Amino acid sequence: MAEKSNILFERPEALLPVQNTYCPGCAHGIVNRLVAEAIDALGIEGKTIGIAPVGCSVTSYNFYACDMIQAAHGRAPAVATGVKRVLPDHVVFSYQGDGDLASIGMAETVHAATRGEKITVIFINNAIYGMTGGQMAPTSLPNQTTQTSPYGRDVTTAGFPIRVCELLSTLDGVAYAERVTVDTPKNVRKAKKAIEKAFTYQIDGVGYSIIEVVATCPTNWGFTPQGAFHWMRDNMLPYYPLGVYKDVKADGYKDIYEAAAARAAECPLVNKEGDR
Amino acid sequence: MAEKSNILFERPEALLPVQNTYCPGCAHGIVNRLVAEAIDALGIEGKTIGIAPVGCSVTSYNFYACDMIQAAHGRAPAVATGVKRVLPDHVVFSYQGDGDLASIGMAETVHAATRGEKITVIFINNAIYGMTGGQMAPTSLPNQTTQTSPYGRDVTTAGFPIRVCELLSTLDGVAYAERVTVDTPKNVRKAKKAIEKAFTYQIDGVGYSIIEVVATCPTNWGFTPQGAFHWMRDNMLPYYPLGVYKDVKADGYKDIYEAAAARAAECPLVNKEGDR
Amino acid sequence: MPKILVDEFYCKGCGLCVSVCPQGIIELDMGKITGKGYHPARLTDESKCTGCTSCALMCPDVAITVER
Amino acid sequence: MPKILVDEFYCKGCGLCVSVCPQGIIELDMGKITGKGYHPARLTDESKCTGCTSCALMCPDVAITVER
Amino acid sequence: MSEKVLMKGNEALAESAIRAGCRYFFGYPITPQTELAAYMAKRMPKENGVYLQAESEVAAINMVYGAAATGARTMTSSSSPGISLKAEGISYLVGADLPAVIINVQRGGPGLGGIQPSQSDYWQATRAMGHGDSHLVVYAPSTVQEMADYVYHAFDIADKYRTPVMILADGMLGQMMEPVVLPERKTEFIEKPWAACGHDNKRPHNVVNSLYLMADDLERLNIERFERYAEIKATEQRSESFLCDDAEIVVVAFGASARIARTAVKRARENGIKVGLIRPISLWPFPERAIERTMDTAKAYLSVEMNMGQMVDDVRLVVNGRRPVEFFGHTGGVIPTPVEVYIQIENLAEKVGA
Amino acid sequence: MSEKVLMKGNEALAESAIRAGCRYFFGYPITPQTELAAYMAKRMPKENGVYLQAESEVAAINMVYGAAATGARTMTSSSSPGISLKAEGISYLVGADLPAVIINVQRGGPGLGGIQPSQSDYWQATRAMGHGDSHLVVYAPSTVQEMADYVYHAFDIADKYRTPVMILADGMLGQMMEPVVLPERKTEFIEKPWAACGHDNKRPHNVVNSLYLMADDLERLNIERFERYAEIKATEQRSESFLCDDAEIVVVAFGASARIARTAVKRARENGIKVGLIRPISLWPFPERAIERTMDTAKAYLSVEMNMGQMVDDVRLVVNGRRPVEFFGHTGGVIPTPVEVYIQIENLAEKVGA
Amino acid sequence: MPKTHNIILAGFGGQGVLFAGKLIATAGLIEDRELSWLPSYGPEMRGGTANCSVCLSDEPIGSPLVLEPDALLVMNQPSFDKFIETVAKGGVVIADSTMIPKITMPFDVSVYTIPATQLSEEHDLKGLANIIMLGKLFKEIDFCSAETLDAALVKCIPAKKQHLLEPNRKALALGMDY
Amino acid sequence: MPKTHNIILAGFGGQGVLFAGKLIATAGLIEDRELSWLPSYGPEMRGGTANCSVCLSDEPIGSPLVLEPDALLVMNQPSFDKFIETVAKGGVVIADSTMIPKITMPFDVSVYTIPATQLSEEHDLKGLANIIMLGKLFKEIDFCSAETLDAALVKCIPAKKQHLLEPNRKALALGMDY
Ligand SMILES: Cc1ncc(C[n+]2csc(CCOP(=O)(O)OP(=O)(O)O)c2C)c(N)n1
Ligand SMILES: Cc1ncc(C[n+]2csc(CCOP(=O)(O)OP(=O)(O)O)c2C)c(N)n1
Ligand code: SF4
Ligand code: SF4
Ligand code: SF4
Ligand code: SF4
Ligand code: SF4
Ligand code: SF4
Ligand SMILES: [Mg+2]
Ligand SMILES: [Mg+2]
Repeated sequence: MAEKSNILFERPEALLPVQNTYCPGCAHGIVNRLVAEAIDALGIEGKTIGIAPVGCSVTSYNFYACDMIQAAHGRAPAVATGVKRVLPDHVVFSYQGDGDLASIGMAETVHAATRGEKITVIFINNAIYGMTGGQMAPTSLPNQTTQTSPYGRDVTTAGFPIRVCELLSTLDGVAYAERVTVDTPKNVRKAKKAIEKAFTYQIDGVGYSIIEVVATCPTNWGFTPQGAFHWMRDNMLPYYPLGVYKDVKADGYKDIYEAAAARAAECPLVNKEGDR
Repeated sequence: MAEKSNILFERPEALLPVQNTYCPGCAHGIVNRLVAEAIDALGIEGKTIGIAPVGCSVTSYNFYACDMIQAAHGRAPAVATGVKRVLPDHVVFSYQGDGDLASIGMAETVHAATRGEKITVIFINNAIYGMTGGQMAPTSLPNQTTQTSPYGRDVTTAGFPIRVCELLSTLDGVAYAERVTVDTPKNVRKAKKAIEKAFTYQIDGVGYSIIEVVATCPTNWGFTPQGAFHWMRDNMLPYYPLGVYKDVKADGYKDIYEAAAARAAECPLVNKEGDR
Repeated sequence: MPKILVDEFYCKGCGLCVSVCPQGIIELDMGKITGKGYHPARLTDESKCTGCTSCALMCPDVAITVER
Repeated sequence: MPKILVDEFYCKGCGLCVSVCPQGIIELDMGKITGKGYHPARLTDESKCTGCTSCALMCPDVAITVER
Repeated sequence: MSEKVLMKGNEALAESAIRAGCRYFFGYPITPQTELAAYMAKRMPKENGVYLQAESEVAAINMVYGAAATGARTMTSSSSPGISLKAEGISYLVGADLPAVIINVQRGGPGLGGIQPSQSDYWQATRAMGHGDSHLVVYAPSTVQEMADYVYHAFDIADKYRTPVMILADGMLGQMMEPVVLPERKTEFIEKPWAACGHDNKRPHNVVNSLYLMADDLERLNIERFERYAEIKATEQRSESFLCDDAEIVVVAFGASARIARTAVKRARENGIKVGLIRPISLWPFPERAIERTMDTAKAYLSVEMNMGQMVDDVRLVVNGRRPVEFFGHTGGVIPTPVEVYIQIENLAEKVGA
Repeated sequence: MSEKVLMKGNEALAESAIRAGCRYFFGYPITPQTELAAYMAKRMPKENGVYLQAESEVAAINMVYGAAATGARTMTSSSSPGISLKAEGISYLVGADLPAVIINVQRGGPGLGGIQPSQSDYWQATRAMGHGDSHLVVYAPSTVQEMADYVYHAFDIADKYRTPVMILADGMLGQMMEPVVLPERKTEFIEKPWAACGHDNKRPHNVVNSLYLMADDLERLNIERFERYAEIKATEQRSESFLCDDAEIVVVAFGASARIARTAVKRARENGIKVGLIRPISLWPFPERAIERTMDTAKAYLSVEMNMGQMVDDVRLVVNGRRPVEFFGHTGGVIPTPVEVYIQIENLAEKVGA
Repeated sequence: MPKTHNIILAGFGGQGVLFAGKLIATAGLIEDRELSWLPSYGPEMRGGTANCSVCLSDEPIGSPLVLEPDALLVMNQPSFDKFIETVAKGGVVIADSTMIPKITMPFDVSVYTIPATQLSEEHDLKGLANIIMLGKLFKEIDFCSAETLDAALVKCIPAKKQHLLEPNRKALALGMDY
Repeated sequence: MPKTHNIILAGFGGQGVLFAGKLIATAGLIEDRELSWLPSYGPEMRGGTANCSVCLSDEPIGSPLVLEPDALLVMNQPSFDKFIETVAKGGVVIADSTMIPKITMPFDVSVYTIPATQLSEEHDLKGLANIIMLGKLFKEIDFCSAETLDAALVKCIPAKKQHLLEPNRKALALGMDY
């Protein structure tokens, strides 16, 4: 991206000049932009393929300038795997909502992670099913009122929310898992860094990377955009603490393979030389 | 169960007087018996419903004396949920292989666990797809040779095994998760205790319980029954350490609800009174 | 002099830029309705803009360009 | 006196009981073939059985009864 | 009798299911059936029933399988892509002879397709809802009143024949409001001695299962099930005939498209064309007898559908070459207009001299 | 030309797919197709290709979707219950116009059913492999040689028409060994300018998608696709006619059951009955023309299938009442015997005076 | 004498056109007529447009989808542009002139403009522009009796929002009297 | 003169009947005949029985599933009991008498017994009872030329197991000469 010296901030080139279809003030728009900025920053638009499964961001195949594939609800990690196995030198990301990633797509999520697929997952945790009009998500908070938890999420019947970063961090294939948010310019900058780092880990073959973005759905939560960020800060952040949940490089390993081997040091078969 | 004074050990009544269909020396047979013994010990045969999904133990619906439901591959936790929601005062267990529970059924597994369904899952980790003739399982070890990893499981393409107890223990719905094995009389006794405890937690409404049994498949591993236990001890136990991974009561809580509330103490919505 | 340009084609009048501008110099233009029916953001006092890009960082519709 | 009874209807001759019996008093009866084609287990020295139930605990086919 | 109320089709399905004794609903959100689940979420807790949002359609249908196996009245609901995901589970329900009710509020396909009304899952519903030799009873309501009536009836049929029953609706019927008189609460239910609900030490253990490793056993079972299917075909065909007594042109249309066809038929009658409408209500069993009865006067048939031509096969199979059978339809969520259908009728009438 | 080798049908499918240029296989174990995956697991690493055991059939078909979207030749394989799980994914392939090959080595159903050979997924394959207005090209080989030939051909057809293609085999064909001459390695492939494989800053971005929120757009696309289907129907019907020139009784059978029917037909000919066999190889498009050509001599048709009667509908739709069409079959994994089929032929001949 | 009405109500999501449509349908229910109400649905919630079709008749209703409305209640420019050409000859259009700057008047259609949104703000009836519009529509096409319309209002306002009844009545009157 | 053979080979899993069948099929391949080989499949691996059907012919083979074998090679009692009644008139049965204590002799069928398992143990050919049986079958029904049979053996024994070739030849000879 050619940077003009008098421009401090402009639309990233990896976003096409089209209006997005998100509601006013929806965090999806911010995160879409951050992904595009990362693509620009790394200069990888021509070799990036994005996967847009069903959810409010489904039409993002129209927004990104890189090649895009629309995927079935929950199956983005499988689709991304198919793509990456054909094009191991390309960059593949999926951009998934909480319903998509953590409910219907849980098996695909866990397995892409444990396989250590060299893909980057951008995970928008807005504690709701946005696109279908505000049903309970796997990440909806206890007592949260939604269309399908009209009396507040009752954990005794609807169960507990899933903390995705915590869950996936137990898997050997995960190189990098961080939870961020985008409620302030400062946090937006942090989120951007995390996304760029995730792409870099993919490019360097370190392993699977996921960035969970604690986000908002003003429309279905029934708040203004500002009010939504408020509610999110008050209620979601205590439940979904921000931070790095796994970073194999920070842990001192080259990649997931080194880290996993160290964890399984006691197993003779794992450490059998020659067969690998 | 009427115990005759001169009998030190006999077939549990919850096992019907039929031959099981397992290969000679297969650990499935031992674990089937332990489940039946637990049912006898707790006197719950009449109000127990077992779920047998696809896998070598599929025909166990013929072995158990309690009511049984055969389930689709991987879907036992969903079927168990359906049953338990209708019959909350009954005892529901599923008996699942590693392919069933941790591969195709991963979404159902994670979600039944996070919902805190009051069911007991008996999970046979034999590092292979037994019934279909020895394909790689989600728990097959790195470098393990199987029909579909003929050159040894290559973690760079087939990914890493999943440690199920570790994974599920991150979820609030899990009351009790323990990994046991059945390679020696002593371990068999421990396994039996664990299974009984899991049923008790269910009956007491503490939450979801899972007992992972590190097991063998002499036929598809290509060992004698004794040799299989050897290989298992040498290679699987270092990878899948035995022990209790979660026990909310041992952690000092009455049930999963108390434990989860404590974990989310900082979230105002969670601690909102009155709505629950 | 730094300043921002709001592209009304993109702007949905969500007001996030308004609330994060440390200078308090953005407002929604209630006198205007865009094609999609929104009141777009506008800079009220160009002279005060520091070019901090806070507004642009928060804009979900990528409607803001910040220039020096 | 403790002893075990092996029900040949169930026994598949896997030999797990043989290898765990601390008294070493179980063997597979090579002279016999069950209906399913297995050599069933049998107690070789009733007098040595301690009734420890180790064999029964390991039997996957629930073929063993231990009596006192 | 209850009073007439104004309700969305999706809500009428939900309320009527509850009145039919359904206390266990397992679903997963999808447009255009979300109101059904939302309604259940509100009402079930008040009925001491269970509304559970499953993790997926696959999980939902298997929860239904579990609940049905205990003998409870249970239901799930989805729309086209979600129904495809239930295919294996539905086949299991059939294989294990379990009663349950499945709602498909169809939308345009294939793939993610669109969310506008469609009837393009006709073949799937009537012939291949999953693998194996299997069928379900399929009802196609065409008013909100029928949404209520047939979901209610579906539970009885499911129990009686031990079969899953599908309500094949569409986005239009699901979303629209009409006045509806809701059925009375059902209080008496059939016994289910086969249910796996805990034997309480009072009977041998029950097993719910669809696995038969011996081919002969499986064949025997399938043949027995097809005997039940034969009985269903004999006794459960449902349809409405409108102006068919002297009809030379017989329009065949179901569900939403039947409403449009009806307007067109009326208009054509006003213009002197002898045209009638057969509206299949049971799509499986297909109302062969109703069509057969029109054969005396009919010179041609016209199947009107919101798809690329599916039910027309069933019409052809009944007519079996005795008369021409034509098709008119729209796909992808486009709703045919009465005028379009009228033109088709007029053209066909001209062609066959009716 | 390659030499004749002895191979299982499942292995021939695998080897021939590799020779057709397939380098991306995604599957999940299920009897009776496990040898296919095992073969791929052995061979793919040596071909620099990918064998990946997916976490489920659902994941496998979506991996295929991803690989196909990049323009690669890719395949998945399963058996009946596993195919049902792929229904949504296959509908997405259709909706996004993606070429791919899907193998169904059928077993008895419904539900878990059995593992013996069956043809009871005919309807699913030909009419409703998922929701929406959709079709796939379906081939039914009946020898191990044809397993090799048609999977090879399938990749070309898939690429040419941008459609998924299914090989509908069964446990018998998958498990049996026969001599087979394997096809040459394919070296030239069609261009795929639509593929999402990274635009390399050389073209506008490509999008692979099946979502069309505007009903008109979706309808337009479906109609375009059905125009392609019309072309496929016109040019891709495949079948084998055996002793049909003067046949008064025409047996119609595909795949494994066609082998048995052939023996019965030969025997009946020896006994002086003028009987022939039409063996549909393309099940969709159904070889209507081949059947039409027998109409001059035929007095009756007999559909022989390993199910409760499915293809017989397609025979009836072609024959359209002009001649009687009967059905004989076994289900649940039971394989009909030549003698049984012979008796059916004899009876039918007597009935219609052939 | 009751007659058939095929009405479209259209505007932005949030303007309350679906609710206004439901009031008409409820009026039909109270008068025991044949009726249908069909919303547009889909991702419209996201700031897009929303509309519904309402039919009242004395015969069973065929297609509930109104393609040639004999009445159009319209509250924004995009909807006006989309539907104005579909109005049947002799039809009636009620347009919110606050929200629709560019109003065209097709031949053979009566277009009534009313600054409903502005009126609602002026009369402290924020959010009730839809009801003002409905009042105007009622005045022009008389789709039910006045008592019925009031009864419909009572029926459609949920029990715990009964304090909104009076403002709604005021809004209705405002539209009727405009 | 070549003739048609429809053979069933049956025994316990692990006795090698599928391999013996494959040898016959390979012989057919070498002699360029029409042939098929079809195993029973399923959860038989678990200690159950295994069998396969092999057809050799000069015409395309219809059903590869042999229902009335003209030759039966059988290595355990359950399989003997299951298949003996299906053997065609004039058919040949080779039965391993070590494994099949109860042998019946139907009318019009030639039953040859051979203690193959015992022979294999006595001659240090453990695990090759199946090949001994095959030798006997070859002697009785002559399904290919002797050179072909040897060539089939060479072809079917994998490269890295060539040390097994000689023992196999010995086993074959043992059966042929019994
Ligand atoms: C198989 C299937 N089931 C359900 C749907 C309907 N559906 C579309 S998006 C969605 C969930 C959206 O929620 P989320 O993934 O959290 O994304 P968000 O809209 O909140 O960003 C659902 C259930 C579908 N398209 N396909
Ligand atoms: C949908 C579906 N896919 C695949 C299969 C085939 N299948 C049967 S059992 C099984 C796996 C068995 O492995 P596991 O769960 O580990 O149980 P084990 O036999 O090892 O005890 C598979 C893949 C099936 N029956 N259904
Ligand atoms: S519905 Fe919610 S998540 Fe979706 S675009 Fe609107 S605000 Fe964003
Ligand atoms: S195949 Fe393996 S797991 Fe299955 S019964 Fe045999 S030994 Fe046990
Ligand atoms: S943040 Fe962007 S969209 Fe929102 S008001 Fe400001 S410029 Fe407009
Ligand atoms: S750049 Fe900074 S100071 Fe300038 S308008 Fe934006 S937020 Fe305000
Ligand atoms: S452990 Fe049981 S089955 Fe095995 S040999 Fe001993 S008695 Fe027989
Ligand atoms: S009870 Fe103990 S001592 Fe007796 S046979 Fe069994 S293992 Fe041996
Ligand atoms: Mg969400
Ligand atoms: Mg296993």
